[in-house]
Amino acid sequence: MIGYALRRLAVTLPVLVVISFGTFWAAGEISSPTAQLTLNPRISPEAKQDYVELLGLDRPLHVQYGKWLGNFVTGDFGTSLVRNGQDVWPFVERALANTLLLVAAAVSLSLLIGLAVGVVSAIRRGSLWDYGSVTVSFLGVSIPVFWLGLMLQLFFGLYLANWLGVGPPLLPTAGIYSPGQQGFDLLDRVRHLVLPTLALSLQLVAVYSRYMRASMLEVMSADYIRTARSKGLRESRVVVRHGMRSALVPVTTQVAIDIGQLVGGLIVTERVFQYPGMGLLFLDALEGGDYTILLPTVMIAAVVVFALNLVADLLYGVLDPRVRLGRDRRVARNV
Amino acid sequence: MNVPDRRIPGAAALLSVRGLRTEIDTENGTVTAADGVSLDLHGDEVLAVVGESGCGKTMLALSILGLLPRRTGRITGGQVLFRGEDLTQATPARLREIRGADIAMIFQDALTGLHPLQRVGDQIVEMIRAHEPVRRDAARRRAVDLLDLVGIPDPDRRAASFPHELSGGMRQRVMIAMAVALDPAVLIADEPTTALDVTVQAQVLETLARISGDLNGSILLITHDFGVVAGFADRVAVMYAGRLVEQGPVAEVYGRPRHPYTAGLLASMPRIDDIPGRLERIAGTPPSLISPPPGCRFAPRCGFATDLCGELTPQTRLWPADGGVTVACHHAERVGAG
Amino acid sequence: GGSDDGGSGAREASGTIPPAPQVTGSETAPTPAPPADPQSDTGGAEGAEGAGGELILAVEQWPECLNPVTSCANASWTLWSVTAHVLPRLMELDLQNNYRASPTLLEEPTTANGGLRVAGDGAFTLTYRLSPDAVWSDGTPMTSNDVQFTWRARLDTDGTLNTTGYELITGVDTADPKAAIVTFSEPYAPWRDLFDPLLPAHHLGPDTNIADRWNDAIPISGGPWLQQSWSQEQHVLVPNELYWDAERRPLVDRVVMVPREDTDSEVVALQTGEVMAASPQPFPGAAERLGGDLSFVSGSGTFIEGLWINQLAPDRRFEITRNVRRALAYSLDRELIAEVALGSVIDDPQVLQCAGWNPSVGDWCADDFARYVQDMDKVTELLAAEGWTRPDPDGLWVNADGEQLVLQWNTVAGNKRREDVQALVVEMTAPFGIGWEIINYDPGELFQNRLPALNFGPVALFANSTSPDPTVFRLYDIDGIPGEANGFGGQNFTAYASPEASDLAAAIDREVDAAARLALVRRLGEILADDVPWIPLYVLPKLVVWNSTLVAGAGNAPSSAYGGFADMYDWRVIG
Amino acid sequence: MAHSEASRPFGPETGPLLAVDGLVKHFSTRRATLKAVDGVSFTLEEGGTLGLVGESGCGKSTTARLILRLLEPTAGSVRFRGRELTTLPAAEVRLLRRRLGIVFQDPYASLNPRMTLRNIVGEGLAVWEPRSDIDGRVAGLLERVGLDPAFAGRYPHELSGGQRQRVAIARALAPEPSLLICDEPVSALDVSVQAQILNLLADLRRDLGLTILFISHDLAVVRHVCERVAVMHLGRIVEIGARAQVYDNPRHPYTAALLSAVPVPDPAHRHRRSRVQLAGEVPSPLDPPSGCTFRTRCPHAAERCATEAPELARRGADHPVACHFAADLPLAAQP
Amino acid sequence: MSEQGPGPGGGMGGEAPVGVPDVPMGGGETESLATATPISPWRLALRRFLRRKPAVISVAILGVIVVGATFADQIAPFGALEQDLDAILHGPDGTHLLGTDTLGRDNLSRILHGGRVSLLVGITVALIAGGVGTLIGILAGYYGGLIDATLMRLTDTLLALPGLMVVIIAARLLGDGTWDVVLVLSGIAWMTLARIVRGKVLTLKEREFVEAARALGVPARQIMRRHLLPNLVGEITVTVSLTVAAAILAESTLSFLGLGVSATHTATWGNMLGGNEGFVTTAPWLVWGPGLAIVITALCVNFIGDGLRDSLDPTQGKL
Ligand SMILES: Nc1ncnc2c1ncn2[C@@H]1O[C@H](COP(=O)(O)OP(=O)(O)OP(=O)(O)O)[C@@H](O)[C@H]1O
Ligand SMILES: Nc1ncnc2c1ncn2[C@@H]1O[C@H](COP(=O)(O)OP(=O)(O)OP(=O)(O)O)[C@@H](O)[C@H]1O
Ligand SMILES: [Mg+2]
Ligand SMILES: [Mg+2]
Repeated sequence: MIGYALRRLAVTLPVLVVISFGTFWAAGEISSPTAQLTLNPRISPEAKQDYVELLGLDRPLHVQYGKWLGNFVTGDFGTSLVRNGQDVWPFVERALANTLLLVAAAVSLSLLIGLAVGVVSAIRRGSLWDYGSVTVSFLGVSIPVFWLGLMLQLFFGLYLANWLGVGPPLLPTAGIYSPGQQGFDLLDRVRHLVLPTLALSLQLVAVYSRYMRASMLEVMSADYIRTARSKGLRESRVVVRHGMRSALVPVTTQVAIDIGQLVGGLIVTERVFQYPGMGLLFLDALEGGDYTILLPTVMIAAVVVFALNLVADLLYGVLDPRVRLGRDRRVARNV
Repeated sequence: MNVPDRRIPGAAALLSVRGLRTEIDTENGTVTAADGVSLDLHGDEVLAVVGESGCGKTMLALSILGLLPRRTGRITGGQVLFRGEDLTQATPARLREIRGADIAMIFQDALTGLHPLQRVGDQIVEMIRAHEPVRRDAARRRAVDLLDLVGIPDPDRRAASFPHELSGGMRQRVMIAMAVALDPAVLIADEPTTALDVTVQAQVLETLARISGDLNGSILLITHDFGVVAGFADRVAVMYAGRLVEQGPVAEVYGRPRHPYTAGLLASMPRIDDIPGRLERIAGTPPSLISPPPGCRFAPRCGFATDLCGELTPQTRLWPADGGVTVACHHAERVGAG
Repeated sequence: GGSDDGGSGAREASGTIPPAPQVTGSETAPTPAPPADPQSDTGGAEGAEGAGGELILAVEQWPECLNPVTSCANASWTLWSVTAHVLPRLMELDLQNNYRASPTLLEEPTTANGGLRVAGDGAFTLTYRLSPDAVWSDGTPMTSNDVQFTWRARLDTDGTLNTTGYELITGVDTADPKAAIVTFSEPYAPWRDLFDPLLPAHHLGPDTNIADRWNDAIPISGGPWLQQSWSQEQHVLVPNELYWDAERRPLVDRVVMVPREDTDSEVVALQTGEVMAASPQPFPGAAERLGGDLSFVSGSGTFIEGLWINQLAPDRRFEITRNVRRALAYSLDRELIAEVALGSVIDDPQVLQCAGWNPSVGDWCADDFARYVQDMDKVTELLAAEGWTRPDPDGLWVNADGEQLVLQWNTVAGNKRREDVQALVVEMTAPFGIGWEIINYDPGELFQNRLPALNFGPVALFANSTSPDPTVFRLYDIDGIPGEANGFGGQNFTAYASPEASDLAAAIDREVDAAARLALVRRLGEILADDVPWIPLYVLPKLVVWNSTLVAGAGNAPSSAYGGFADMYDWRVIG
Repeated sequence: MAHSEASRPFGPETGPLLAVDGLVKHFSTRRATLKAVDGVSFTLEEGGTLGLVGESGCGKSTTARLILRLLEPTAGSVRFRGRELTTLPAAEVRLLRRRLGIVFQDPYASLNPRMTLRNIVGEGLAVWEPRSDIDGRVAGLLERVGLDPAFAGRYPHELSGGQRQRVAIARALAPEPSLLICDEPVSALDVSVQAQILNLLADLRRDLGLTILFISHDLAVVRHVCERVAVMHLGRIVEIGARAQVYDNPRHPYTAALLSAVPVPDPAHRHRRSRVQLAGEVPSPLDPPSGCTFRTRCPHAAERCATEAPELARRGADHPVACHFAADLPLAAQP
Repeated sequence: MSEQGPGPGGGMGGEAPVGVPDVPMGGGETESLATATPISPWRLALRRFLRRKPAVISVAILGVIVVGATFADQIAPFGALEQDLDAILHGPDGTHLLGTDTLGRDNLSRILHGGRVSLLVGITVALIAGGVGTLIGILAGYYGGLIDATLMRLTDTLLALPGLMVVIIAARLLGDGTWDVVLVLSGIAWMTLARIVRGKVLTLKEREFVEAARALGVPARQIMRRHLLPNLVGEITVTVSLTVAAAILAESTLSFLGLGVSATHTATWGNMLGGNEGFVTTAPWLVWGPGLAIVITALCVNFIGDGLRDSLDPTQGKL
């Protein structure tokens, strides 16, 4: 298993290098830390030139990249171009922590709801509940996340408070803790997580419940379920121990694989809710032309996605003893 | 053959299916998988149900245990009497009690029939503990004993295997072990050896025969292999397109088939012990169970068919004279004479 | 998203460094509430020490870093949310953006009081007399050492952004701690912009390279507020107990600023009361969206927006002659453009009629461009004179080479206001036979790659920052036309090559006499209006929005170069 | 349906039609090498029928695929009309296939569900004779295999298993092959239909003079169809001979066991037949026993069997057996 | 075929002990066919599809939307760019059924015209992605080996990239034209299909009918075209249809981030919603109009995709 993981890693590393170079190049193409100096008539071209030299932006692309890469592989995330030479890592670290928290909250909530909804839909296939959940889940994947986010902000921030009589908004609509908050306050932090989590979750619930429903339907029509029933087992045991257990295997790995898709919703959600995570940092860095921040955000996202794909692969082998590693898991599942 | 009176239809039987009608909804319409099927399984006998693929054998077995596909399958008529109790009317809880403990089932394909993610020992343990309040380790010891009983070498270690780690024959033995774990009165074996190679099939059948002898249960053996029937069953029921066409002691039926279908089948089989020559054949293919032909369902393929066959469904009737053969054919006398 | 209005606008040309822009709000702001007088207010029973409470403000663009000398200082919001409140300056702009001495100075250096002298050899000397009360928040008095240190820090710091003016300084005499005598090698007219902010030599020194200082905290204050904490999530200011100017003693106990970099989130936060006030860039539908408890005033901002015409555009299919530029100007209804762009923010949006000066500051701006109103005859006359014809009376102009009068037009992609203006202009100029090819770029591409290489347009719509001082030299400097010669380093993005304008613009910066300077500026204005290197449209307003159930005393500084929160010390929290 | 002799590109017509010699196919997986076919040799005379019997996984289908070059052999030679096929260049492989027809086991998987019978049967014609009267010839072929030519416009899903298998046969016959390989053509069919197909094959052979390589695991069927029979076990042929020799006088213990295991549909046999009950499990092809691969289940195994793999030795004129003790074993003629 | 009369199965009358009459086989078996006319798999699929109410209703609704968008020029009361500066941000009334926007443009007309672009973007992206994905999937699956390894490595890599990040960066690199957006979105949309197709091809090529075709000497290209492709239609159609919805949503997200199609010349649902989402309280028609258009379209497409999945490929239970 470790050998397999290492092999995968060996293939992945060059890919990461390519990605990082691509991003590096793109960052330079897209915008530059000096972009905002250009239009200011008070800033002389010479000052700008000095600044460019200071940042090393005048050197050939591969030299700049080499320098960055050298630092990066030694674990040194370097210093920020735009943030006046401050260390990059603290920014990334904080954003990453925030994002992981949000993702964890959203994914676990969505799994909880999504799997339950999926199971019930599957065993009551064709019922009103099933149709309802199908419709809601399609709705979930049909609403643009940013619009949903805005609606949530207005509903929980404004309308609900208005209907319930004037008062403080029911839930904070942005940020990660209340202005002026000093130190750590769990409740406050949680309250700030609610809306972004909801915005992110609707889609995930929809997707997960569909996965689970499909997987469960497939499993529940399997012969071994009939065997379980023929053993005189209670239906709940048949559904949970025999049905869900198997149905979870492909779902689990699919969830891990899907994390890459989550990034999209994450960027938008963080933007809407001003949630200081990797998505917001990414957008900021992109606008500021700060590749020193942009690169770690993209790289970490890529690494996380790669890692989760690997985990999904390994997990599949662990969860399903039939699968031998080295065989193409996804193909196996598509069969 | 040693208890002739009990073979008479209507005599008190261990398991008695009366006029069973089973329907399954499919994409293309409703399949009547069993249409007025009646059969009796007596204590301590092996009754084989034979018939071609799709004629409704499995559905018949599932109907007995109330295991029809949940949304699409249903029993629309008839009774399933187990020790006089109508299982079609039984509560789900009662059915659960009976399943496994009184009537156990072995399925055709042991690879898909066993849970792929559960160790085989645990699957047997689960069976035991679903019906008896025994401790896990006690149940496990029994599971190992059962695996030993069905001839699995090194049962202790094998109990911890996953189904995919076992060969086809071993998997089917595990199925058997699981089915006989609680010493059921009736064992329904749905084509237990079809997926196996001949040599393995012989081994598994051997095991099944040995165990059924040990356990004093009755076996309802479902198969499409006349050879297996001949070697294993006491009585045989021949099914065609959802109906029983002929039923009786194996020797009687094989020796003098009264239904043209039975006769045709027997004649069309290449035999290992026969001189090769031209095979007899039954023309055409079995009818669709969604819209079966009126009257006798075999009529369109039948050489004896008359206009009557296409109009009137033949009643199942007791063959006069001989012991316990019933047949559903307007022209049974002609066939039987031929 | 709506935030792009704020985002890209601010990104593309953030406020000038210390001596920022200038505009007076009086023209555009709906009569501001009278300056809050703590004494006369019910909540102000305890006088200047304030009614207490906590102000929560939204900041539209969170500063990347705080260093007041390096590029960090280039971002408007660094000034508006941090440095303007915590650091002292010598000269300053009042809320209407007129220069005056700050509380740090006893008086403005003038010729009359001997503070401003031009010697016969051209040397120029300023004597700043510091207030004896002026003191840093650690108790250290402000001295001429601080002035000298600030000068050196400006020049010596790695990555220093704006050395303009400081380069001309030959020395600072610190013999008298309370009088800093600054000597320039030549007259420097925009001297009032200098020494804003003033840096604490005792705190930062002796190393005058302060590149890696104060990036994420300014632990000392010389202004009304002291920074308690600053992070990526929030910024907390508390009153500076040692601030000596009683007028500017804060009334509240604390100010918390939080980032709301998305306009929609900002508006929602205002509506829900999560933040009490904000100073957003104008956004579409602002008036409609800021109803209810939200009050707002608008004032002239520091950005002037217009159509910049690149005479050397690589994609041009014909010469962008003066006639073409004028014809274009005559085809536009700039009143309507201003109305569409800003109508939802300002009651009566004013068209900008001069090229480069903010009409609300001083007398620099004359109505030179007022002549450009929609006029079909003029368009016809100008174009016909250069051989353009209009074969189809409803169609486009065509020149002798058969080229149609279609202009490529770039602006910042995704900016709704500008895209609205484009859509409007496309319809507006159609009857005049002028067509457009619209290609929009994201800010980085447009401002970093295309503008400096003159690889845009011929027409581009964007905003340029102005300063209260009429310095426009770089925009019209002939040698500043980006090209091989200067390594594409100039800022004359319109490639406007008028020696006369170029010389005039340079002379303006050297003329310290106000009247003489005004004459030069007016002359330059006329020339620019004749040549139309760009077509000014309007001054981008700035808003101050506050929740009137939560905050009182706000809204008096919508135009301030120090941001809408400049007068925060006068704000009170209700309830 | 006369064969057009002129279009035969393959060699002189001396010797056997098909001669397979030392054919080997190894499948390499990550963990082990699977010797699917391990030295198979046999010859097939023009017009003859050879049955290849053996249990599942013993390499029957692989052998068939190797002959057709659907798989590349690891070693060995296949001669068709004296012409070596294993070294044939890729372009000529297609030409070869015209001479060899194949019918597969699963009539449900072997017909493209999206094609009409006309296209399925006509494809082989269209490839080789694009300008011929395809519709007419398809009709003829359908009739030949006992289907109403009106079926030509139909799709496979409208046919029963037996009818599909007829279509598969028609398709194989379309390019007028001289050798027809039938890979378990009736194992998926019901008894009543199976007879139809077997009779059809017999007719075709008689009428067209086809040579047939008939693969099956059903000894009864093979006995019915084939004049010569080869018994395979784990990639090797263990016994080969004329029908009567193999069935009535099996010399290999495995053949004997196979024969005795076949159930006979005659209750009278029940107590008459003596069964050679095999002990133990079928060995894994991934890890076959040393020496004689059958020894682990063989009632007659001796020490020698573990060390020495028996060669397929000629015993008598035409009945080679791969067993050390073939001459000595007291194998009862079955049944 | 020289033989006449009863088929090859004939000539056995005398041998039949049970008196099976010598029915010519073809004739005898024709009876067992349920219908007189052949039913193609497509017809079957259509029949199954028509039984799925939500999908059929969705087709009807989508049909209306597509017709509305296609004939926007004829149907819409105003042009998409036609401004009425006296009616800026007017609510719905008799002239402007769905109100007007910040330039006094008729919201309804813009929704109709915008639908054309949005649907075009959605469909084009889906088609491009479908084409590329199918091609790569088939090649990789059919040829296997090095081709497979290379193509799938590429696919995996792109699939493992954080999607929207790449889209944002790419959108920044390219312009803001409709085709730029199409290009950007197509670039990341094809991998899922490629994987699905490859997976299916791997199983298909083991299916005996493919092997049979090879055994007949059918060239590889023809095998891919005639044997593989038709059997992939189910997966392709479903995935492609879902991609339409995803692309329309992605287009709106890009607009929200200021990276979508330029709103100056071209109205799309995305830039109508993405540029106006702030008006939700003050000019709700500007938000709900395009918003609902997006949601309803995506919803319909999803339902249709679901229906297609069930009807084209009843065995494929996966999402
Ligand atoms: N789950 C199901 N849903 C719908 N129809 C079914 C289902 N299972 C079986 N059928 C149909 O019911 C009929 C009887 O099927 P059944 O499985 O009982 O046949 P069988 O005799 O057991 O055949 P086999 O020998 O192939 O196992 C067939 O026509 C079949 O098509
Ligand atoms: N493409 C392949 N890759 C790896 N192993 C294979 C491949 N094809 C066949 N095998 C293995 O080779 C062995 C022989 O397979 P083959 O299909 O020839 O057996 P068979 O005798 O035809 O069996 P059956 O009766 O089940 O059809 C089996 O163990 C099989 O798993
Ligand atoms: Mg069955
Ligand atoms: Mg095979």
